[in-house]
Amino acid sequence: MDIIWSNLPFLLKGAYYTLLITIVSMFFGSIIAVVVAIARLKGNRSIRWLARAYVSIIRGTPTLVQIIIVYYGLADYGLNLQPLTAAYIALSISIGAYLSETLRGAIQAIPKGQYEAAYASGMTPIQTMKRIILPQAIRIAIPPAGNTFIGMLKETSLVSVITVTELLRSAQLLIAQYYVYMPFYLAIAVMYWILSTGFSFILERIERRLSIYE
Amino acid sequence: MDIIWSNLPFLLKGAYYTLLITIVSMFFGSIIAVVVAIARLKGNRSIRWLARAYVSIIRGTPTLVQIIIVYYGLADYGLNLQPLTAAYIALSISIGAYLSETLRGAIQAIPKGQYEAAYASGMTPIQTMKRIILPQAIRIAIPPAGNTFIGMLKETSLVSVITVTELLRSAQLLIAQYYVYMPFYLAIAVMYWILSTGFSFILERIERRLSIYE
Amino acid sequence: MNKYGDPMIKTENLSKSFSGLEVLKNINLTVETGEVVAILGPSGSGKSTLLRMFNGLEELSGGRIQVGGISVDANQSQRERNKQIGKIRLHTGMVFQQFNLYPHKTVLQNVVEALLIVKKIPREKAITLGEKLLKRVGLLEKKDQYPNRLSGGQQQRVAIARALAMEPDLMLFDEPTSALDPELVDEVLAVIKELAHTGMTMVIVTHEMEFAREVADRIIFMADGVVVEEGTSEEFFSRPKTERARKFLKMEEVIN
Amino acid sequence: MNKYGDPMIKTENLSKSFSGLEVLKNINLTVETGEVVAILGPSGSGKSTLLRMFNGLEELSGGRIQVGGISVDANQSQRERNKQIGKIRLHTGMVFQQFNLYPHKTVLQNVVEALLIVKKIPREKAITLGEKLLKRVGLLEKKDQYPNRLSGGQQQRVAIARALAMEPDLMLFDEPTSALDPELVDEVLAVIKELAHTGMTMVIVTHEMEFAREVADRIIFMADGVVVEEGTSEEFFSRPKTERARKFLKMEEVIN
Amino acid sequence: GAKNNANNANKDLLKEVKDQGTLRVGVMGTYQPYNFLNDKKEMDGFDVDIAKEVAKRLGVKVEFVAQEFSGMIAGLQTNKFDVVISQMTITDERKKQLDFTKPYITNNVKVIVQEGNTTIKSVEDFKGKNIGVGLGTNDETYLRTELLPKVGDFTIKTYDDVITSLKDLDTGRIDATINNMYAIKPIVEKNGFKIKAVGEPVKSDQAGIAVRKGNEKFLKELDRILADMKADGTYKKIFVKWFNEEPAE
Ligand SMILES: Nc1ncnc2c1ncn2[C@@H]1O[C@H](COP(=O)(O)OP(=O)(O)OP(=O)(O)O)[C@@H](O)[C@H]1O
Ligand SMILES: Nc1ncnc2c1ncn2[C@@H]1O[C@H](COP(=O)(O)OP(=O)(O)OP(=O)(O)O)[C@@H](O)[C@H]1O
Ligand SMILES: [Mg+2]
Ligand SMILES: [Mg+2]
Repeated sequence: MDIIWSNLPFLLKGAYYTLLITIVSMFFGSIIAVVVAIARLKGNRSIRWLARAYVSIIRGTPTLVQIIIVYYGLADYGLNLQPLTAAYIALSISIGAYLSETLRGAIQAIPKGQYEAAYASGMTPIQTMKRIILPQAIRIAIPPAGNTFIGMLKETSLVSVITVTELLRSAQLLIAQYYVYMPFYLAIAVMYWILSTGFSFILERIERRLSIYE
Repeated sequence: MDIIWSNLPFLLKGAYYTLLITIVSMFFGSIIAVVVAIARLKGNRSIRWLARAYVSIIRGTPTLVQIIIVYYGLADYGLNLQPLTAAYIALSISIGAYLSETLRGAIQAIPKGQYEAAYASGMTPIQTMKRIILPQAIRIAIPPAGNTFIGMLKETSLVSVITVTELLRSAQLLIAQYYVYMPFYLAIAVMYWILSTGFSFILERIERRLSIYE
Repeated sequence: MNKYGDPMIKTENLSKSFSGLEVLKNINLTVETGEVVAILGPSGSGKSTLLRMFNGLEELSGGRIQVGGISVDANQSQRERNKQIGKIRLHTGMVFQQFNLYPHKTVLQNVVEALLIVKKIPREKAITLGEKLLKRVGLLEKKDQYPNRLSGGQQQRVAIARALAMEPDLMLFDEPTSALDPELVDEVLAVIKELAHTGMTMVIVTHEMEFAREVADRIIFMADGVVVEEGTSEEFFSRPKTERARKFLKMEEVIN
Repeated sequence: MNKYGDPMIKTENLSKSFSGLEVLKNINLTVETGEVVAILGPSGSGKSTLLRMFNGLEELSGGRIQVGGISVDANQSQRERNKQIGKIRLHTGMVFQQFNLYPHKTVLQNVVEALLIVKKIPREKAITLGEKLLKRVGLLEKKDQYPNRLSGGQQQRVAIARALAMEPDLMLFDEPTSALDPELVDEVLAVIKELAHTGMTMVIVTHEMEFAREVADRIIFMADGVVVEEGTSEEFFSRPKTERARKFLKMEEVIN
Repeated sequence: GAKNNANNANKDLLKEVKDQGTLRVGVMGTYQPYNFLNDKKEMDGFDVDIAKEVAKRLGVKVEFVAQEFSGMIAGLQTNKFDVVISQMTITDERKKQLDFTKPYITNNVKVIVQEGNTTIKSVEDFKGKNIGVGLGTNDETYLRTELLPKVGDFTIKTYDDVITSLKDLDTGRIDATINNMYAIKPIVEKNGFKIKAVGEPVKSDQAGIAVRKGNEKFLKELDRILADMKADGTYKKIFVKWFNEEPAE
């Protein structure tokens, strides 16, 4: 236990990066998801195809490889991103693909009558989407999105490959130094669990808030 | 390109392990998911609590740590598992937690009237669950489960930490040999993508098959 | 004793509350074997709740109920009650307002499912019986369809066949036609009328006054969780005894 | 020219197919300004489809339609048609069988939504108007409730208030009462009758014969995608001209 | 960890290995020229040749377990393999958990910078810079626990492999790295990185064969074998084969 306490600040710094990266990528990923989900459902043929390809490629390839391509691959073309920036970009793109599928399902679950009522009252397709469909779809999408967000929390550990010392990497560094692994792995397991539980809790609050009309 | 072709058999062997581990864990994970989902919905208070704790802990902590605990941690108690066995166990437990949530949502989506019709005809709760509710719930759960399965395909890469040379690890070994990384990372990205697309395709077929009644 | 033999249903001080709200208050009634009873009353009066208590789909909060000689009361242990309810369900069939067909099974599978797994009848025998029943409700040619391909009236007739398959002594109907388009209603009413002629005991919750008048031997009129008035169909419709029933009948007239 | 001024709706050889199936065939009809028209006919005859074409919820397959002087025809480009339909919708209100209220908005928000974002009326003015309309349909005290807390009849009245909020010249109703329990029906019918007295042009698809007879100036009777008979309400119900209409009226009688 | 060591104390690992007839060796497999997969997809390299020779002299076969460095200690302690021969540097901290043989190689660690860099000449110039280092290596521990307090704040970036750290140095995302000269030579040649080593060695790391604690007899036997190899010239042959130079005395 002692080595955990004495190294706690080091681990907490790792946890800080884990949280920071998760939140930033969640934010941008959600924006991407809305755009892509609508593109897939309402776009013209080539836009739909593009959105499909994006989802298929991103979901189909490991996030680790995506991170490496953004960080090292783009460097070959002169785009020298900072590690954190590269992490935000790669993970936003990744989360965007997963969330867009969730959101697409939710949008499709909204009855046709909702569109018809809005159109009949003179709203344009864009107004209808923004004011009537999306608010209801987001409500439906929250529980499955929770799975995605919590998964993302742990996928951030992949960014250690581009030198970001997040929570898992901090543990690995300490293990290499002290040559004992269980206490450190258990310690970060607890920290991840606290973060996940915190996330779930917040998501449930939001869900309940958005459910007042049910 | 040449170094990819000449090393293809090696990469394919890695892909074989990736696929093997994914399929085995999917299988056992699905069984766990059914049991846990029903336990959470229909169990008595302490069973429900247990199922909740399982889901919360497994979803809340990194799969990597779970793998390490199964492989190294259990060894401390004299249970010396083979790497593949440990991989199957750890990943089945992990996938079981995620899938059980998906399935729970699906079971809750089945209208109360389906239970009532079955009970009214004299079926026991177990018969009702098995013959009436689950078949419908599984149909509903397939699209979100697809996300989980495809995610799992890539999470198998974590088992390289316990000496299983799956796809990602094969690439890393080749990178260490040839001192170039991009071609290998791109090659495995393509292979993962083919595997994911294959999975999605099969899942869609199953979904369509189960949807004949709609 | 009466002309029908032992009563099929008998309730004693039956009551039911939903989290504090008392929706059935001291119900005492009897349904004789072979009788066709219609339960009428305004929305929210407790008709569905009462019907659902006859086969244990709602737990009772107080009193006693006896169906086909098997009794359930509020003083039994949960376990004991469940056992009794299980027995009651074996000889009671129910037809729901929303049909509640199993969407993943074909029409024939819907009908034979309980035969196979509750009664454990051999598959072939079950199928023969199932087809006979589908023929009776005029849907034999639809036997391999899935329910969602059928019209509402057809679905409701399948639901009736499904309930009949278990050869129940008692059939319960909860507004069997109110989810139907007007033009599908008479398909279903015709089947129920035919059943009435076979001497089966039936309890029907309905809003179709004409139909109740025609098919029911006796009317039970409920309001606010109590039985306000009971009587033969003839009596009730031509000479309602209570003010409440008169008001109800007048209102219904305006709507139809 | 006629006593009403320019017609509100005029169709010329209007036709509609769903992937090959022709459900409307060469419809030619006129609805005058201020007239109340009921469309009757058996299930599947194309009533809803026709109604939905009046405000562009269904694309036309052939022919021409003119609503309030704005015309849409099959020869226009998609773009041009959409522009015209957009204009038609600005002065047409529709009330759906399934209400289609926005569940995430309160009753008042449902009513004022389109005022705010389509007509871009200032919030305060919109709220004043919305409250006035809710009062008119007797639901002012429910203004801050969410729709799922309301009974079916209440929801339908909110849907009417929502359609009225845009101050339409034409109101379209698709079976406005058939999703309602019998006891909720008259709430809604009362509101529609009141509207009829104000001289608003209305087209109503309905199965309520009594109501159609009472409220409609004229009846359009459809079967199999064509208008079989047209006439004043009085004529149609007492002296139907066609065999088909006589059969239809008789059948309805049996059911009700 | 600790409980496990106690269990093993009363077993004779030497006898166990001989009974099994195989020596199970943990190696990273991603560290050319020390240990890596060759064209035939077999483990190869300096460490691997040493291990093969040790096994031969023990009279047993050799089996290599490719283990990521982050799981190396866990693998050894939980008996997934018998020894680690994978450039594991002997440190006091590690000696608390493991036993090491006498060193079988000494590596010089130097500061490496971009070719045009003139500001960094030694570790003393690291203050305020971004410094790259391999994950799990004791170089990282050295930078963080020894150098950082001495020369003042600099940022440590950890890499999973040597290539990516040199790549980042080449692109300028880090200012310097410290690394084992033997390890980087082939990578620099292959990728054409424009980088150079500067100054005197930062430190000399000695790697030994790592064994679970409590196996004195086994450890002694390994020490004896290593001494024999050095004495009869086998060691020198292996060294020259991989590094093209004679081992320093
Ligand atoms: N599960 C429940 N929880 C709480 N209250 C309930 C529940 N089921 C029914 N109720 C209430 O019990 C009362 C009686 O309901 P019931 O469904 O028996 O009425 P009903 O006579 O069948 O009405 P309707 O003609 O509208 O079907 C109503 O006030 C209803 O709101
Ligand atoms: N979206 C659609 N795709 C294919 N066929 C359709 C579609 N909508 C309606 N139809 C068909 O068009 C015909 C007319 O349908 P419509 O809904 O207009 O009938 P209706 O007269 O309103 O009947 P009801 O009284 O049952 O509402 C029916 O045969 C129906 O199956
Ligand atoms: Mg009811
Ligand atoms: Mg219709």
